[in-house]
Amino acid sequence: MAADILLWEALNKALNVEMAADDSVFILGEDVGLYGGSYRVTQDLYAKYGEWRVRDTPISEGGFTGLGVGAAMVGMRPVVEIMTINFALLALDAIINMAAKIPFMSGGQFPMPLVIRMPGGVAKQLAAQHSQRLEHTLMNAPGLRIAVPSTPQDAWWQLRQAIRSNEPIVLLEHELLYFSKGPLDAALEPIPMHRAVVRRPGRDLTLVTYSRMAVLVLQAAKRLSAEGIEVEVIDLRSLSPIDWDTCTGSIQKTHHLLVVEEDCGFAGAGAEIVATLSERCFYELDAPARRHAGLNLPTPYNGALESASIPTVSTIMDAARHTILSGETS
Amino acid sequence: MAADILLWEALNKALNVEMAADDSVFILGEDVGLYGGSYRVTQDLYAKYGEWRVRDTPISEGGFTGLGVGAAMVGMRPVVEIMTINFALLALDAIINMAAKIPFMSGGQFPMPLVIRMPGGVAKQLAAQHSQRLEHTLMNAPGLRIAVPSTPQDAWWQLRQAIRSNEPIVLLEHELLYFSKGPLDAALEPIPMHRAVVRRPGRDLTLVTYSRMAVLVLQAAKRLSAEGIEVEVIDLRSLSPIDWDTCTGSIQKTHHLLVVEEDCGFAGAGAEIVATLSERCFYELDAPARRHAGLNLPTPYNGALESASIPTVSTIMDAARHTILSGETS
Amino acid sequence: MKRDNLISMLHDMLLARAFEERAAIEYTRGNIAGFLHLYPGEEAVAVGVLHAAEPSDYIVSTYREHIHALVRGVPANIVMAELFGRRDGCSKGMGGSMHLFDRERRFMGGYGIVGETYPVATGIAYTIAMQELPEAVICFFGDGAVNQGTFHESLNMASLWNLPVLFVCENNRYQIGTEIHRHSAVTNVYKRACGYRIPAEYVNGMDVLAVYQATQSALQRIREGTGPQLLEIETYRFRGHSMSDPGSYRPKVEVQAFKDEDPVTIVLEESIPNYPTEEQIHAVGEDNIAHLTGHLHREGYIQPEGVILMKKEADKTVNHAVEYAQQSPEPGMEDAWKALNCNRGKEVLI
Amino acid sequence: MKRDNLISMLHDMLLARAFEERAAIEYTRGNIAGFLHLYPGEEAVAVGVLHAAEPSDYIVSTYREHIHALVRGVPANIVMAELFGRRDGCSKGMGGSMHLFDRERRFMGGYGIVGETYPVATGIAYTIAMQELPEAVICFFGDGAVNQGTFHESLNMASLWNLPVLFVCENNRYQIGTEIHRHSAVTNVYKRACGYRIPAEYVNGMDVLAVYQATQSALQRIREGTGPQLLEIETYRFRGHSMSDPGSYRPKVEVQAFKDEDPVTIVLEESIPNYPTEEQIHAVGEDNIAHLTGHLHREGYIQPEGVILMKKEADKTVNHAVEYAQQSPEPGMEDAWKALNCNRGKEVLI
Ligand SMILES: Cc1ncc(C[n+]2csc(CCOP(=O)(O)OP(=O)(O)O)c2C)c(N)n1
Ligand SMILES: Cc1ncc(C[n+]2csc(CCOP(=O)(O)OP(=O)(O)O)c2C)c(N)n1
Ligand SMILES: [Mg+2]
Ligand SMILES: [Mg+2]
Repeated sequence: MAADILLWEALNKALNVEMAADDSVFILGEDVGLYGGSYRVTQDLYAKYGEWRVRDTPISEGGFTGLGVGAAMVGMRPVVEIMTINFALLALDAIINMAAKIPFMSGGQFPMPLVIRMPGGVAKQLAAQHSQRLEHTLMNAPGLRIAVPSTPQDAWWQLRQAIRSNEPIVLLEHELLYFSKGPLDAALEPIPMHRAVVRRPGRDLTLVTYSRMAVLVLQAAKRLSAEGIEVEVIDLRSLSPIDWDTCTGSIQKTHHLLVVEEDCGFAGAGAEIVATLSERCFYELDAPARRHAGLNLPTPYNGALESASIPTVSTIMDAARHTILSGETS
Repeated sequence: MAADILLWEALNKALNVEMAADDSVFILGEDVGLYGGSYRVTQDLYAKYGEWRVRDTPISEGGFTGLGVGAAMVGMRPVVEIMTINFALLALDAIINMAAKIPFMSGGQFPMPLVIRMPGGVAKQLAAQHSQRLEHTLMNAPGLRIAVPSTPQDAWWQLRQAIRSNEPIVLLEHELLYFSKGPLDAALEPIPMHRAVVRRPGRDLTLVTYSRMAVLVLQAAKRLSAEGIEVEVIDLRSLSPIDWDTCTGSIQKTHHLLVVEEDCGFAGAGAEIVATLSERCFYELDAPARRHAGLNLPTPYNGALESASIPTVSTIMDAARHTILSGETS
Repeated sequence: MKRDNLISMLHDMLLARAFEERAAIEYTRGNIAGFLHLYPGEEAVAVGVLHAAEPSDYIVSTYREHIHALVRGVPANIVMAELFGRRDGCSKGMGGSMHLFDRERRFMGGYGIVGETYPVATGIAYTIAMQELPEAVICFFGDGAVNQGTFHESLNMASLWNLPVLFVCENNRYQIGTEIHRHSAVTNVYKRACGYRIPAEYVNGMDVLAVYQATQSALQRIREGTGPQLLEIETYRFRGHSMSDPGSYRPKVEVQAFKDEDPVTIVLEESIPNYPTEEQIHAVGEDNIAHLTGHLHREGYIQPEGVILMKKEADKTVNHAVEYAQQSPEPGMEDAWKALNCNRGKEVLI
Repeated sequence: MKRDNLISMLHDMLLARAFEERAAIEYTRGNIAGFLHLYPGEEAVAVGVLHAAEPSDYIVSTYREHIHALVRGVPANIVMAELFGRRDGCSKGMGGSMHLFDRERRFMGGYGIVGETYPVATGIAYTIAMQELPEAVICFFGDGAVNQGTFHESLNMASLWNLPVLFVCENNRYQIGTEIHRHSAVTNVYKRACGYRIPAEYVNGMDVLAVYQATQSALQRIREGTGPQLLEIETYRFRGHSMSDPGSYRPKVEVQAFKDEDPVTIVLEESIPNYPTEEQIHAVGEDNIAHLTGHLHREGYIQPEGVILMKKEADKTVNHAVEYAQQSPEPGMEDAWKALNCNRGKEVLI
């Protein structure tokens, strides 16, 4: 039975359920406890589970993320909240050189049931330092998993799956999605953590995307449909691993590929998606696989410029038309 | 007049010349001074220029890289040595959130004449934590430049150009290239900092690569030539920006593209190269553009496994044959 | 201290308060967006410290830096225009509230990532030391920022190389919602300098004179070659700093902001669009402006009407600033590319 | 202290010395590669500290950790096999010299990035505290590692939450080639704990008894609930720690290694394939093994022949270890993937 719920509430619920089920789950991060969490995700958990299981930390991202690594090595299931991904640059040694590598370099002795949650993306005029996206950096770290939920249902599923998994997993949560509403059926059997989902079927163009862009892309697809262009929208849900089969299956039908991402285009997540799919679907593609991505520019504070620096519904529509046309006119 | 010289000597010479020419150039890093540098690159400079211009630092990568940023803001030209790129994960906030963004977010008031040198790559059984590659991470930071010299001549040119530039520039130096020999003509007019170079002309396959892989690729190309396969070898020399025109020009001739990189394949530098060139050369390519890259695995300590985790001359030859064949058999 | 100095400090404090009050209003009107960190209650720190500095000294600040910029001499118009994201802003609309820069006034930026000010300041100080200049760098940071690794790394280097940095902790006893005894094992910030052989002192941040004097002597020691110094200046934000139970430790305005569910305005709680009334501020504790005007009254330097007049002038200045900001053009995309490419000369890249 | 304890310590110290001597030889033979950080001269630290620990305590170590692993009880065979990169190594050949792990013995790894040991140890201690167990964590690090930001961040958290960690600084006065007064503003490492309200003590690392006793009392305080403790144990590497002029501060072997131009063997200078002779070691300063045997002789606990016998046994153990390592199979690529996928259960990923 699905009731409508905000995305942050779905995450909050997921944390609550898992903490109740397993004593080894604990949360740590800045202002996650007494204060209730910057985006409310950890609300009420401090009162319920106490300070040891919902730990407010000093501003020491490298230190407390590494603390999570140590705790995971002795069987705990820490859920580290990095207040926003912008501060994760200070914790990358703990994430990449420790969490991702210890299981391997110990010869397989130490699984790493660590979850790292990070709000991120371009929000609303937070300027260059607070609009960081690190998809590509995390993707290139073998041993790490990355989930990018775009709906409350996925947030609920994927956070719970991440907590139960023994792999180190980063949950990239988009700051502008926390207050988006969607149905949550808590009883529904989850689909596999890293499987992509076709959010809308279509025959003309495969549009691969993730996180907040999935929401915009669906709006664009609806409008394009009015023009007679039927876009198949794939929400990846995971950036490591990527569910290639769902993508190639779609391209075999549409023969056109567009990747939409908020990240800077140059060496962003879309580069990997286009590179792999161009190779795998070389003989299927009727037009160049394209990326529609954020500009290669630090994010400006000015609101109009900020909006112009990332895809919008209307630029997505343009890019979709262009992708289809560039095949026809050749 | 070109004399043969080791790559580290070329870098040492470049530092010496620039320090002599400009008082605002200074070096800082761990053991760069009294000790002479881990890879000898700063040898003799401490005695010549004194401790203020060749500064030995504590093990504080985040701190001293940020110190370089501050000094660059008041007109100095710091050359920060991060002993190896593996420790750069601790300095990424200084590099990405500060050096790359300050010029932009100050509205253009503060140029950033900062050079950051980092030895890196897979060397010889240094294991997972000391075999880090961060190409993709640095590429995705707009405002940052990346040079990847593979010859003493380029090392000499590019380090000097980097020091004279007002852009923040990372020099990725491969640990196994320091003791490779090549001609250095100190009087030769440098080519532009970020221009790619065709190291060997060929008609059958465009092979794009950089850094140490350029050396292996040239060896592979020579052997393939004996088989009648003529590979055009492009050494990118720079990863940001990338000289696309040299690449597309070559593909128009060969109609085949292979990218060889040491970095993990998934979301590595090669992803951007293949994605862009697949799009730009869609109608020129007779076969899928392919990547031959490092495995998506933390680097194993064991020597045989380590070798098996990155491209070698013989696997490069296989990949080249495969790229050409996969077009023919279709 | 001379009357003129004191009056000038009061002027800056009143302007600071008026500026921030108005910024809060403009935020609710949608003219300012993003994170907006306000300074009321802490005015004596910026004013005391910066009045003691020379124009040749450098300032490195945090995301809570409007008033540092103002007191440093960046015109209110220019600061407000930046908050509005306009082309005449001191960062041309690219930086916004958290990233004010003014090269000419040696205002070396507001930094948004906690802990970045230390290495930047240390790098500028390294340059000064190398060139043997009589200048110093003033490095601001909060009590929460003390636990960032760069604090440790930078203070060690600054001391090791005897660099001319004045580290100024604005201790308002809070790291967002976490009180100091819950984020620091040692709650006297000045004591944390002991691990680096850096002289450090506690200063009452309610008293602008104390702040001024402590800064002046610290800067003098720095210019004499004593190396880095640290001041812990205890201050407060209007939100207050006394609490015990989880329910009541947050004043009303804070709770209000927190309850707002609009995804666009809520973002991080640290943005507080609602501004407390004068009564609410008074309820929180002693006001540093009241402290200074009290002193001025007692010394007979100013009459109550004088203060009212000054307040009015401050309001006028701020009104003008808002008008200026409103009339300033929006930057275009070409301005953004120009800012990014400020590094470029005529060199050919490829 | 009981004779048996002392003899057992001597045994471990002799084994340690023999093991490292042999490792150096095997390095020159090409059986070991990568960075090899040796421990001679510092044996009293590992032996004194680890003999005072309980088997239920956890150990977190650096890249210079062979002896920590050995003394903890990881068999010499298994450690040597790891240095050889073989399947029977304690990290299955995936980790090598810098990354020894042994889950069963609570040997939580050797870490190659300076400063990583602090947060790992703090995280384990957090778990212990949460579960109210009588266990402790021993966290090793060097004098150079003290200046890494994670030191600051972790010690603050450990103290704030009263976590059971014993921070053990192996102060050999050098960070590769940089002597302590050139990397730290405060050269008494124990004093740097003052910023975190952590009790700290200086210990003479030449004297294994002193190390043992200091560790024992520190661990006792931890188990009583006093929270984290720090020991600065001054020790030396064979390379010595006295110098003044740039030319002569590096002993011969070091200079030799540095002159080697082979790109494959040179890599970072920290790999020292050449091992000093016994005379060279004696020339550098007092040897901690000599210190302990002297004590044993004076107490009449052992005769010189006894020591010779023990040395021979140590050599035999090490010989066996090398044979074992040589015969251990190389891991295959499937082993590498298995190690990477140790995290995986039966869950379907896609
Ligand atoms: C590295 C980093 N972590 C977290 C944040 C989010 N954040 C912004 S302000 C703040 C609190 C800082 O407290 P303090 O240093 O005391 O300064 P104050 O805001 O009280 O002036 C936090 C946690 C950040 N900006 N940077
Ligand atoms: C973050 C980081 N920076 C630099 C290095 C290179 N490095 C390896 S050992 C070492 C010196 C460490 O000195 P210390 O902590 O005193 O330990 P010691 O080697 O003397 O035992 C350095 C700089 C590293 N491994 N990690
Ligand atoms: Mg504060
Ligand atoms: Mg040392």
